[in-house]
Amino acid sequence: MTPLVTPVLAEIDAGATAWVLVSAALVLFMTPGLAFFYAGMVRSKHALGMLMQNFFAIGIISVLWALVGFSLAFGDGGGWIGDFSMIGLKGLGQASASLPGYVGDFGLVIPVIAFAAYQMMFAVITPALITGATADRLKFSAYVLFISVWLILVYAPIAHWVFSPTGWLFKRGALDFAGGAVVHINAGIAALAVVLVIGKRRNWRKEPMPPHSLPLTLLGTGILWFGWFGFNAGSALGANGLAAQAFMNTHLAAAAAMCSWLVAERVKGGHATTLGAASGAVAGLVAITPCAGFVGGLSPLVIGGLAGAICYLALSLKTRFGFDDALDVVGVHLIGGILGSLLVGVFADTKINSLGADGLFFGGGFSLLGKQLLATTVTLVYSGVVTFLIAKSIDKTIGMRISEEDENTGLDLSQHAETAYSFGGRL
Amino acid sequence: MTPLVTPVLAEIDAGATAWVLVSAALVLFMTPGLAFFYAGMVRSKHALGMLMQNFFAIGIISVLWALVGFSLAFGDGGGWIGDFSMIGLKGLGQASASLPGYVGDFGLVIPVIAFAAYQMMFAVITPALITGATADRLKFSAYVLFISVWLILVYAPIAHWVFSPTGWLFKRGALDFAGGAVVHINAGIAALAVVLVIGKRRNWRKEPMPPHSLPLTLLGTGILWFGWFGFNAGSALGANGLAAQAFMNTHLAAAAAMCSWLVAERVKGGHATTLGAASGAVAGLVAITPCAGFVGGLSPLVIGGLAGAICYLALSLKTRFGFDDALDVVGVHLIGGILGSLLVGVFADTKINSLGADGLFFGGGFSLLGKQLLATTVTLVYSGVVTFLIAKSIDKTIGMRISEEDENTGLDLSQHAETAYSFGGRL
Amino acid sequence: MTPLVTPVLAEIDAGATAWVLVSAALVLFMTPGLAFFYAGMVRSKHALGMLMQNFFAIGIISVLWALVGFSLAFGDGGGWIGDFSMIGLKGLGQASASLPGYVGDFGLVIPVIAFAAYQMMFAVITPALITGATADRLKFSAYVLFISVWLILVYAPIAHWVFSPTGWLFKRGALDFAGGAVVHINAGIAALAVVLVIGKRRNWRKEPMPPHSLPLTLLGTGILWFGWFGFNAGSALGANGLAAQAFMNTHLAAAAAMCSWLVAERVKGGHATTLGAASGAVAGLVAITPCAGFVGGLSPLVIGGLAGAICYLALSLKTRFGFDDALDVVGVHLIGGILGSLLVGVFADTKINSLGADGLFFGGGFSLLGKQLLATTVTLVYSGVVTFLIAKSIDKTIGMRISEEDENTGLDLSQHAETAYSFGGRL
Amino acid sequence: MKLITSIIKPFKLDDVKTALREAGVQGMTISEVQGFGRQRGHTEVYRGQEYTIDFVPKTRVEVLVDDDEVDAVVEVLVSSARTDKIGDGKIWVTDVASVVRIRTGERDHDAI
Amino acid sequence: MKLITSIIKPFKLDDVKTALREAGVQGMTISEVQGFGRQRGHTEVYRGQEYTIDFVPKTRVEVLVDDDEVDAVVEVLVSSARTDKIGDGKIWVTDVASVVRIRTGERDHDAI
Amino acid sequence: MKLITSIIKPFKLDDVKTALREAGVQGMTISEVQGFGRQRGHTEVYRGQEYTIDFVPKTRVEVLVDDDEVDAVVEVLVSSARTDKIGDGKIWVTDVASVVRIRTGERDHDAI
Ligand SMILES: Nc1ncnc2c1ncn2[C@@H]1O[C@H](COP(=O)(O)OP(=O)(O)O)[C@@H](O)[C@H]1O
Ligand SMILES: Nc1ncnc2c1ncn2[C@@H]1O[C@H](COP(=O)(O)OP(=O)(O)O)[C@@H](O)[C@H]1O
Ligand SMILES: Nc1ncnc2c1ncn2[C@@H]1O[C@H](COP(=O)(O)OP(=O)(O)O)[C@@H](O)[C@H]1O
Repeated sequence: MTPLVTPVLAEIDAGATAWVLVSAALVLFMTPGLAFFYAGMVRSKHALGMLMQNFFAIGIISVLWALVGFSLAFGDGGGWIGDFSMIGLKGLGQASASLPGYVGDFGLVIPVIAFAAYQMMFAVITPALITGATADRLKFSAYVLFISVWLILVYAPIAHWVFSPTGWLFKRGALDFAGGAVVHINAGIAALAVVLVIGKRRNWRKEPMPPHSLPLTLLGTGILWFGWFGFNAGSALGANGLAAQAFMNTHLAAAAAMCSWLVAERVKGGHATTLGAASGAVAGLVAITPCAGFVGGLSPLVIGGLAGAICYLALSLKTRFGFDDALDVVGVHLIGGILGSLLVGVFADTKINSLGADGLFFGGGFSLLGKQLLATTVTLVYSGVVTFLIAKSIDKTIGMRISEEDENTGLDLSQHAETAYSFGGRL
Repeated sequence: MTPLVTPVLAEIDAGATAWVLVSAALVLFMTPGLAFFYAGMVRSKHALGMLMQNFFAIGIISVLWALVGFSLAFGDGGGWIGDFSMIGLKGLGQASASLPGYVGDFGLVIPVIAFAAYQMMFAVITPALITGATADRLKFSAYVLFISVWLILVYAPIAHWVFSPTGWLFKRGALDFAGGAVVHINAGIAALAVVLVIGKRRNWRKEPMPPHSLPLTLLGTGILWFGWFGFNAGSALGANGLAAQAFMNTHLAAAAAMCSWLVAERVKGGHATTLGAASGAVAGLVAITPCAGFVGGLSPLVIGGLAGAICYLALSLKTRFGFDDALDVVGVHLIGGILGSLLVGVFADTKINSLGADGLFFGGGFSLLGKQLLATTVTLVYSGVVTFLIAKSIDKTIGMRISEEDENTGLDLSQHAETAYSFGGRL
Repeated sequence: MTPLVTPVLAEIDAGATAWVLVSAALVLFMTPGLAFFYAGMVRSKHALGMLMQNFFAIGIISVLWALVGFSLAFGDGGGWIGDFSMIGLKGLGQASASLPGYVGDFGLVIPVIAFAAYQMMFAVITPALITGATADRLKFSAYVLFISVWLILVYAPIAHWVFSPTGWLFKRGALDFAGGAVVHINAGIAALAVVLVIGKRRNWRKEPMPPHSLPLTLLGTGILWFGWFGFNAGSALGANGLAAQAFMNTHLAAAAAMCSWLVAERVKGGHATTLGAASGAVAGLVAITPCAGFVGGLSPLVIGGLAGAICYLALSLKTRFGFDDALDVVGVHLIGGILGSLLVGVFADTKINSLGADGLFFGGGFSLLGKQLLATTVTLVYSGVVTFLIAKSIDKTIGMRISEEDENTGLDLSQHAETAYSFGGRL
Repeated sequence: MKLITSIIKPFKLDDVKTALREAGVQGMTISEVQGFGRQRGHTEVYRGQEYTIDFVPKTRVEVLVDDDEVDAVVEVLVSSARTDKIGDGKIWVTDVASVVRIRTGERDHDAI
Repeated sequence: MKLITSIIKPFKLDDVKTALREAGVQGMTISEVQGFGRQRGHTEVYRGQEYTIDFVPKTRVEVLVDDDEVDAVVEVLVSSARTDKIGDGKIWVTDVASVVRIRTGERDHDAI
Repeated sequence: MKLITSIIKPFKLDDVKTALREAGVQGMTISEVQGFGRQRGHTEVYRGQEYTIDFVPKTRVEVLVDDDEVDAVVEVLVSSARTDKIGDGKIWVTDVASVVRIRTGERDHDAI
């Protein structure tokens, strides 16, 4: 066993630290959850490929985050990008460590290293979200190269602008509690950009591509929902009333979105499906993410209710415009993220969070809505363009996509020389 | 990122808040866990139907809880039922929020909104428990209607009586630490009532109905066990010695019950089965639920040991009396819940919890046992009768049950137009 | 509901208590995680047998731990073994409870009962680790007897020596933050000893024995990673900077090991496999376990990077020396554990943990390395020899192994009269 | 000898098995197949996209019999597998040149 | 009547089904099989250990036809299942003594 | 040509495959089946309820051969699949009218 007390800054709050550490663990757990959520939806010959893309994001992104990502996102290099002052997590272990911009109202009551670990988990899951759109056709080596570059060129800057108090969008007063813009809009538009580069799956809309294991998808849903409490309520960075409010909002939005998605399905499709329940819940979780710590009362029910129905309708975009967003990252994360980011401007309430602002329905007029619109647009344009360029250049050089024969064989055998299941009574 | 401190009442304890928020997340996670625990035991053609019933309980019950359930359960409308003072969670977001009856010894050291979220998860899983008994034959629409009405007419009142300090059974001194009566006896007798209304599965006891995936059931068991720490130890509503004691009791009872169930199996059936290990653990967790914060020492081993063996023997009730309780909700939750509620009256010890009482073996005589018997009987009668009436009226109107042909096809295709698995090398 | 405050010692820290209770729950969750990790790798006819061995370890070990194990490990009977002062957890429920040796710098700020519960989870998972090596051929009854005896004769003493401040290795200054020696070296060498007793699986290296479900193995990996934060960061026994540092170290080592394992695979085998990603992560988690609270900066990346590559190379040991360590407990836990324990002597840094020591690279010279080498050797010899004797005597009496016919049939049917899956559209 | 192959509805398997047993059939081999025919398949919906599944799960039952038992066994199969709904399936009979029991090497009649 | 059995590559099933349908075939029965032949299998690697899997996933398609349709149907099968790569599979035709439709008891030609 | 169908114990598949290969057989098709016969099934217990499973997992091995090779191949099958325990399985031989190799359109002897 071990010593239990190390010199920590006086104002470190043990309860807050416990909560943020738990939250970091919960957010880490979300990436395997996402892996199962996605993998269940692909055909079994591609299941391991999907699982691997998500699991390996934990590996490579975490290493790059510690080496340089965190410093670029949360260092103070002016509003546009961080700096190299904390590369290799330099100095964060010290009890005396502090973080640029996190002073006064924003002062941290947890160890900086805990904050860095917590943020690391966000950096991991964001590129992983993209894999849903590109399912069944990415070359593994190209994927690894892509997310590595993307972390540095796309994620880190946007995280700096929006999350860091020294970032220009943060300074402008754009509100993003837990990553509506940084995580969901960002990953959603990036997914669309990559899909435009790599094109459709072989036989898309010609042959059926049913989910190979919905129980696996529901397992992912359960883990994602569970982990999302860390994602949203953990973003309060304290164990207090705000965290509790964000927790409640997160849950209610997911529940309401599940209901509205199923109603929409029932009205349009005739059946309420389990995949619909899962998708609706995730849509609600996405939409509430930017709002979680700024809204209260029944607002989460409205936000979730809108998200479920609107994201369901957004599914048809891909068929209308003919891009093969395999597992609907655009329909759920992009649309849901935009919706949530804008609704902050409508439902934000300073009675819930004095450091936030009042939205349209809470006497704040259009000012906040404008800022949200700005943050949304900036994220869409920057992430969309830069991601497209990254994907295009990788495609032109080593190629982003596997051969048609490998696509027939499946990612599992062609990329990883493995088979997901062998149930056979054979042996 | 975001502001971290909101004005909170002075006496809010960050450690307690962190623990209760984590516990709420853990209890939420139990419902997917229950879904897998049950779904693994049904045939694959019914697996999604089972998963859906459990997942959708999270959706619909959470919404209803926020709208009216919480207020009915924890408002102060006198001993019999709460009131409408907190519908739509009115005012709970305020730092100044307080809850009727939670004063003095029972004063909350966590934000009221955290308490409301925590209790919401109990309201979600309780009706979900019923789905084990009614497996493979419920019409989805009827199910949704049923649990919605049931939450209001059955769960909310009983939660008020037993959990709320203003409830009449609470005032009488009946002890239920985390829901032996409110959750397990309640759901167990309700399950029996519904089964009596809807009748047996087609070919019950004629054709074999083996579990389609025991690994899925064991996954559910693992999640349930993990989440149950939030369920029981979280009910201490603080991060203190009582929470730690409840944590230890919960684990030891589950472990002891697993052992005694397997011994009973070995003696009677010849084999110690994995499903038996899972079932025994759950039986122990059920039985310790009402006792968790009132007993200590080796009492949990005795309570768990009894629960494992007795619940195993109780399995034969359904064949003896010929009701098709498909996944043994009666044998495990009803019998286990009754056992635990009564054993509080035997093993409760004020040295463990000064606000509890002393049981038969700890110098308290029969007085507490009498109160426990009262709470048990009241719950059995009220829930049994009202649930039967609800189920009967739904059955008479829209019908609770699917057609025989749909039963042959399975819930998955007939209710949700989906198939759980498609492993085929086909594509 | 329930009283929330019980009389607790003044210095109990609610944040620390919350964190340790969560950590205990996380470590409990690791054993099901391990069950899935292993079960996915065996053929489906042996899957339940593997799951059962792991789940039942929770049952039997927890009971024995409460009855006598904890007292033997953490009582004060001199440096060699604890005593019987706390059998049946005697007196631990009292707020006044204290633990021998946990004073001054090592004073507990959490309830002793919480510490006992937390340690219980370590005692559970350690023998469970062995089941990976002995897969597909252990008789269930013999297994139960084996781990029961092993807990008392092997685990309890070693835990006392290394973890308890009154233990002789602890007093000598050997450092083991979360169980490199007590858990991983111990289980790893024990696994080898048992394998030498029971021999190879029928047709080992003659017929293919591919994993039956890698998604199940990846589920286990995700749960293990998630739970390991409780395992390592929880060992700080407080919610403070040290816990945060241990958390960060744990994650980075796992990530780095995943990367280096895959690179090694790619170089040697040509393919980066999902099983490799999972195995690499676990190897890194194993290696960082003893170091987690003593190292900082980029050390975890180096430790993890070494672990991934070295453990991958160590896989070939079993073929070289011809012992059938079915799921590579030796390659991953024994080698990874030794590596980590020795690297404490290289990377430990008193700037990270003032109560630790400085390693070779941090100005401490060879002194700490020597102590680590001692603890490693002692664990190898004691556990190896005693485990061999236990296994041998059980084998000579009731027999450790199932018949060849049962091996053909599989553990599931022969030991537990169950089948893991029945997907058939049959019914 | 003859091989009688029949394609039946999966949930009728237990009835068929029992009937064959009572009719004195000593053994049979079954396997899972999927059928396409007059009986239409079903529609599945995933995220609003409809898939028509043409193939219906069926069970194949194969029975080796002596020539003189063919008609009797076919009769049993028809009556026990019948539900009078579309998709009840087919039975076909093919000639078998020889049969061997692996365990004993017995041939033809003795091997059945 | 004849039974035409063919072993094809799984991903060609949809093409084959469509082609047979257009050729007026009313029904068929398919099942999953594994094939061994000139087309080599593949290698899988688990923890550095290589397994050579000799068997390749294939789909069996069985069609009962009247004698006069045999050549036409075989033609359709060949053209629709063909990829000109090793492993395209085999077709074999066996004689069928009689066919019965379970639902109606109809026999032979009418039963197909 | 002839089609030799055999039902064997799953764990003997590797031996059978190797033996056939050595005997010069170029290809085969296998599938999972369940058998009912003299070899009794087993009992499973779930929550104290016993289920008797009559069907035993088996593997079907199908080999197309020229007429003159039939006896040799049957011999190989018998010897390699045999364990002398009940349930070793059956082998039956049926006549094949014609065989086609999809890839080339080759027929009969050349197609095997
Ligand atoms: N021509 C055929 N060749 C092979 N199998 C057939 C053929 N026609 C039907 N079948 C099999 O018989 C099953 C039932 O046939 P179907 O036409 O659906 O109903 P019915 O048996 O009542 O005519 C099909 O699912 C298929 O498996
Ligand atoms: N002699 C045989 N008996 C039974 N099935 C065979 C035989 N030879 C080949 N097959 C089946 O045909 C499939 C394709 O044969 P293969 O030799 O691989 O390629 P091709 O069809 O191009 O000759 C095999 O996978 C196997 O299922
Ligand atoms: N009459 C039959 N028709 C079709 N398959 C049969 C028949 N009899 C046996 N079989 C198959 O052969 C397998 C072995 O037969 P069984 O009677 O159990 O042992 P043995 O082969 O030693 O006589 C059975 O599991 C079944 O698959």
